Amino acid sequence: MSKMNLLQAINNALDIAMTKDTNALCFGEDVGHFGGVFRATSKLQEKHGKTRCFNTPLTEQGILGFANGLASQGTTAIAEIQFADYIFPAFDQIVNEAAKFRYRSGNEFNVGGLTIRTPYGGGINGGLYHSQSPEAYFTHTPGLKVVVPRNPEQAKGLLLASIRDPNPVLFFEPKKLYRSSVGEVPDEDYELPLGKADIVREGSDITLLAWGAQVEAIELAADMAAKEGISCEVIDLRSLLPWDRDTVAQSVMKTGRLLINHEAPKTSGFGAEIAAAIQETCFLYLESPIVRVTGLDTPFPLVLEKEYMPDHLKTYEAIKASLAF
Amino acid sequence: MSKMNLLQAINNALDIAMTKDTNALCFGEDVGHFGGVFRATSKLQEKHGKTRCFNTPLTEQGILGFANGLASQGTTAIAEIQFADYIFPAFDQIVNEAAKFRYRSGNEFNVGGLTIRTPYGGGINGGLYHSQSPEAYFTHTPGLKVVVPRNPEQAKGLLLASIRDPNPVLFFEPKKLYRSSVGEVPDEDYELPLGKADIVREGSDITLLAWGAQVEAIELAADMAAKEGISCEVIDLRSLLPWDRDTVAQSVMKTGRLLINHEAPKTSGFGAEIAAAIQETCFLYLESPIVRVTGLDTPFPLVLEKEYMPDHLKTYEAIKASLAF
Amino acid sequence: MSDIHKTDAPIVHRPIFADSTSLTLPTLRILQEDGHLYPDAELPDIDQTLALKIYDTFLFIRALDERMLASQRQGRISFYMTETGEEAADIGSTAALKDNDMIMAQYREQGALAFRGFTPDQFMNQIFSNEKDLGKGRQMPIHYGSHKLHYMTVSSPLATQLPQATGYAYALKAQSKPNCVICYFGEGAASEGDFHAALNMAGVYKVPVIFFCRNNGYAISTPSKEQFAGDGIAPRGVAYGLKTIRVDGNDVLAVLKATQEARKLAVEQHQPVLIEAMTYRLGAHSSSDDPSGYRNKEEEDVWRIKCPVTRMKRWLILQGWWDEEQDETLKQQHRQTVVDAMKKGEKVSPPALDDLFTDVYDSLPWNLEEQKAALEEHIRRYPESYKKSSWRFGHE
Amino acid sequence: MSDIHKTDAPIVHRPIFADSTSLTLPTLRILQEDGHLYPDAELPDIDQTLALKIYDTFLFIRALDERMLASQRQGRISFYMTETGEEAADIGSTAALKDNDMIMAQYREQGALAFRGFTPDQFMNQIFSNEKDLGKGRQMPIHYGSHKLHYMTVSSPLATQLPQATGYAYALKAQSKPNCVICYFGEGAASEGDFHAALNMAGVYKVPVIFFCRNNGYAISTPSKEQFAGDGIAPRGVAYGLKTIRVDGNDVLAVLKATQEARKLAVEQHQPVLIEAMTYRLGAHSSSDDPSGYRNKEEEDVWRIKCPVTRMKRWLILQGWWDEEQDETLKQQHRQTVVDAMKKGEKVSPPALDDLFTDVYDSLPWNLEEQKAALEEHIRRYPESYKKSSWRFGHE
Ligand SMILES: Cc1ncc(C[n+]2csc(CCOP(=O)(O)OP(=O)(O)O)c2C)c(N)n1
Ligand SMILES: Cc1ncc(C[n+]2csc(CCOP(=O)(O)OP(=O)(O)O)c2C)c(N)n1
Ligand SMILES: [Mg+2]
Ligand SMILES: [Mg+2]
Repeated sequence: MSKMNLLQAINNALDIAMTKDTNALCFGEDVGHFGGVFRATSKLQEKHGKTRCFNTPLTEQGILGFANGLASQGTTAIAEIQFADYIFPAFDQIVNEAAKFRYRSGNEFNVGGLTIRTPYGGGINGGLYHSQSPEAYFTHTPGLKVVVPRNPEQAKGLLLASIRDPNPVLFFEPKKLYRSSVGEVPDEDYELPLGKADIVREGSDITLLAWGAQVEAIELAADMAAKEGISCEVIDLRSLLPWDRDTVAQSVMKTGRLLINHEAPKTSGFGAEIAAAIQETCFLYLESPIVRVTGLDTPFPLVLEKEYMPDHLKTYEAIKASLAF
Repeated sequence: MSKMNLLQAINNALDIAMTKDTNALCFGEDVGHFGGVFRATSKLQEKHGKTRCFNTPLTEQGILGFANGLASQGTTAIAEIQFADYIFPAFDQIVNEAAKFRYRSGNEFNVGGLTIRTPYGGGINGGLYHSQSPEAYFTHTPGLKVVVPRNPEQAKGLLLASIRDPNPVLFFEPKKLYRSSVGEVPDEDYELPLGKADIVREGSDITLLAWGAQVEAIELAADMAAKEGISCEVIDLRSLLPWDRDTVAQSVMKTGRLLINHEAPKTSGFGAEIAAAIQETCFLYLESPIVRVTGLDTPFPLVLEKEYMPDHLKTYEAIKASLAF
Repeated sequence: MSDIHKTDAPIVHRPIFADSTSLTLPTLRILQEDGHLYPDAELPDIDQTLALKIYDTFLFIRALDERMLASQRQGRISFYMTETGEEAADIGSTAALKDNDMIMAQYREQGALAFRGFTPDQFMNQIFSNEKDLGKGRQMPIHYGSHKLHYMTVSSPLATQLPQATGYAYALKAQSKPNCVICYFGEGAASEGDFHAALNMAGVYKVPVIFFCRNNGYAISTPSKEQFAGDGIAPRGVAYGLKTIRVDGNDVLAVLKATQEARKLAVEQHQPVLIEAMTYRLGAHSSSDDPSGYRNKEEEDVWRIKCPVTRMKRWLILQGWWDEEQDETLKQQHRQTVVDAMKKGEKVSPPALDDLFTDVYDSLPWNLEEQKAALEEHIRRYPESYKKSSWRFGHE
Repeated sequence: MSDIHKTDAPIVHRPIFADSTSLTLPTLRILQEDGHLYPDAELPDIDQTLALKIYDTFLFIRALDERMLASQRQGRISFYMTETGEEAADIGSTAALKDNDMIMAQYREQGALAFRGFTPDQFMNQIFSNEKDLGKGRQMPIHYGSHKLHYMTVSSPLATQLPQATGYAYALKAQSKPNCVICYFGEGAASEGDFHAALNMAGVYKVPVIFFCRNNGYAISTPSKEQFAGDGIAPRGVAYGLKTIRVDGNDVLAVLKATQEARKLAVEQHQPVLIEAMTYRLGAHSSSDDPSGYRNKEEEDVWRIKCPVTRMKRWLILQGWWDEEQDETLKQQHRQTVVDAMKKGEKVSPPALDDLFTDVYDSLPWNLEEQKAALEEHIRRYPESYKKSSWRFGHE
């Protein structure tokens, strides 16, 4: 066990992955010598050589096209997109190519060795283009896996599992937590399962569901609610595609209530899918409408970021409203 | 009134828009002299000149970047993407640029004059890349409007409204209906409202909701159900962003049941947003879970397209299941 | 570290604007229309066996394309694309490669695949989307692929294979494989952003890739002069720091020679190469297209007489390696092969329902398991409405 | 109709591969380091008024950049980017334009905006994201924009403004406006697919646009030799059929001259132009960056002595238009202006809550109306937690 922040845990996972799999490459804008603008790939070039950890030219569509090519050859390709806001030029290579590579070829070829890491979310005064949470776009794309860790220990285990999963995986890193989230992380190589939610706290009155940095917000809200005698079950979804409907449904059958929290805008955010699926699965168990506490249906703002965010206070109020329904 | 197919109605709308607004331009791959691979822009170059209706080089990101530039100058820009499956290279110019242009500039600049037309959906033996229905991706993007017409008369009125709406609009054309959907279309210039659903048929037992080519499927299913004495209210959503929640909610409050049908894969399709919102708005009115009859969570197939599609039979079965709940 | 020398490059004190006339890239041609070599031409490495294999592939592809286009018109298949007029480009270049060099094609390079040994049956299985199709009947006709033959499955979105080729080649170099990638694309596809990323990255990483542009004058209805303003595609290679050559795409010996040299540069020196082959799409863009809407017959006729197949045949005859009689026999033979294979392929069953769900992931997640179960149940209820899949249920 | 002549272009019979050495593009330089003109240099159109306006802008920008970087270190603003070392590039080129020519910038071209007349207060309102910011406090510092000054609001995603510039210029030409667009971008951004689309389309449509590349050696930590392999960005212009020129980006007269000529080509002949200005980013990429992690001081020093501001000052003094005393006074004056404006801007209130919701669309759809109402209610409940917006509710 070592104390690590989220960045160090990610760096450590990458280092382990590259050490054990000499076929693993790590690349993106500024990830080489410099170690990435957030330093997630710090020292990897020094340790594993310039051929295995390197800068790319400034082209996200190129990075993902290149990565697909590498992966189709059998290479373990770990691509970084500097900010999730800049993943859109690569959208075609991700949703039309990576996601459909195996299917369209009848499994003659696949890009299962591909992992895309990218920092997402608010919290750094980033405004429209350094704050977005675009995970929902990818959840509408069969063939992809989507993973979001909430802390260093989770990040290491989930990233190692993502890199080794035989399908293309998008790994969204909550950049707000890069340095602020610190915790004990096992030193050894370990994996946490993809597609499995994590029950962070058990409770009986309402289920609170989030992923990434927002797990903190629902935990805080759960604390506030506890003072009012409300018992919240807190779940970190961890994988968004495929997602762990069973765990969520079981929890909702127990509590009778569900609140989903995400940073992305409300309309067609991933909360919509969860609500749609759970109202179907748990129809007779629901005591109040499934509620979504989310970012606003606006671009991500700068000055009024606090107002935009689905914070613990908004969550707490929504919990009370749900209980009072 | 003239009898027109869907293509003719679109061509007619474009012609009227370009005639009345000499600042309107129409462009895309092969749209010039040739009139587009589906011939939607047939004769427009002849009538309005090469400067106003023209071919672009083969680059969707370029087409949309170029279109954004035109619109930011005040020009009415009508861009065609040859198939909706090929809109993804332009994703960045649409979701990061067009959608955020007005907001990020504090309304110093806007691209409200932009309309993106693109044929979508199955029905032409197109397989993975000539059949997709990517509308849901765009519904997660504040700043855009998303419109889908179901027949020639609707197409003309909605397209004219889209072109003239002071916001960027994505106009998805059900290519399966291009020639097969024929109907009486007013000859004059008229607009149908954006953001308003259309109640195609009134009923009392269940609300069926779809858009574009799938309206046909739910109508057929409603016919089948009628024979069993089930009265279906059929709604064409028409606009997906912003969508007409009130009309849908009012219908569901009346019928107590909702079925949503769309071609796109189920997970995070736009049906999810509707289900999430309606279970919240109509919680106490719902007599059975909101059900989604949709495409499968796979890429769009070729040979087994019929099996993939959310056709009238699957819809009919789902109606019966909902009533029997 | 940085490129700081640039402002110390040649200096001028008056503004001179360069333009497309500032760089002239000649076209390599070895074989004359009449089948004679240019006297001073430098020949590719070719013997009778290779020459006849290439020519055999030419004739097979002509037979295949003609027959399949006719089948499309008869409604037996939904879609087809011919490569008529461009056979020297893809077949001549693939003939310069090792069998385990990777081919990443656009869609009009069935000749390269045939050269590699894809059988007539395999072609038919794909075209008829039957259960023997390597692609499991999921993509439209002509989207071939074969792992065994190192031919990447074709993908409809244009130019996406270009940066993939750079990546694949990077992996070959990283693993010290003595191989390269050849990546085919049209002059239309070269307008996509992926083209730019691919060639630029290949230049930076110095990977063993040959970008092979078939400049056939059209992208569907769009003539190349509405596609770009410069002198074609080749000058871009110079700009990206690639080794670049332009060839007469209808001259199989020029194509072969250029690609043989390119392969050496790519594999031995890790110099990425751009080849621009000047050719012409003699047929329609696809079976859905009608070129009379955008070009005239005279133009087509100019190119029809530049037929690469005839040009090669003349050379073969002059070499004493071939005669008209053999030619007629072989053509007849290929026509028969194609018809036989077609009749066979047409009768093979469509893929099973399972194949609707497999290969989305390496295994089925819960949502696909559920959807599959529900679909099976539904089909059992309405077997008449899903005839492609329901007949199998009876036999279980 | 098609480009059928190509195979009849110069023909060779032996394979010769072209590469980046096949095209040499010299660099235009007019002013020597010591402030003297090259004897045979062709001068731009410049008089004392213009020269002093340019130089004044140089000094203003230096003062602004220095002070704002310091403010960022003091924690008064969250982010800043300087253009130190590159002033001649953007200011010199904008000086060649008409005031109503459109500027589409990347982000390191505040000089162009200052030249156009953006006031110190306007700069501060944007940097401090206050309610007087034309952008309504929505974007990070340095994302300026002004409709009145024909300066398109800066967007963070790189290179997106390039095809937009082509579109904007198309509209100018279609409407017979006697104007052009200048589009600034870095050599890093030139790797994006949008660059390719933009220049290619501009070539095809022959629109009045000047693509102005600031090749400053780095894209954050990535040196240009890891960005591209050819001879910089300029050769690409040749490939796209654009009029192309390379200039010493630290020589304001060369930049001015090249851009004046470019404007003529663009506006009078509808010839799109690419200008590559060779320069160097003397400062960090941004206030979040530390260049010591990827380059050494010696390299920076080489460029520090090539300072474009000093070079111009020497020329001005030799012209008899300027002296050191005036220089000191003006510097002092700009520093004061900046400090005053800063103190003022910093005190202006943040934008009101309404501005969180306006401008997503031309008017608020129901979902935003609902979200706004809910948010207002929530803030009233927790005024202490949303201090930037809640104070206004009390005053209603
Ligand atoms: C991204 C994308 N956009 C558009 C299309 C539709 N399309 C298919 S082929 C084609 C023309 C391609 O022309 P070119 O690259 O010159 O190849 P050629 O057909 O001449 O061999 C177009 C526009 C596509 N397949 N992919
Ligand atoms: C699409 C996109 N990808 C990545 C980034 C992050 N980013 C911001 S500036 C920059 C480097 C740009 O370098 P260059 O174009 O050379 O301009 P310079 O900073 O040197 O002026 C990067 C990678 C971005 N803003 N947009
Ligand atoms: Mg072509
Ligand atoms: Mg730079």
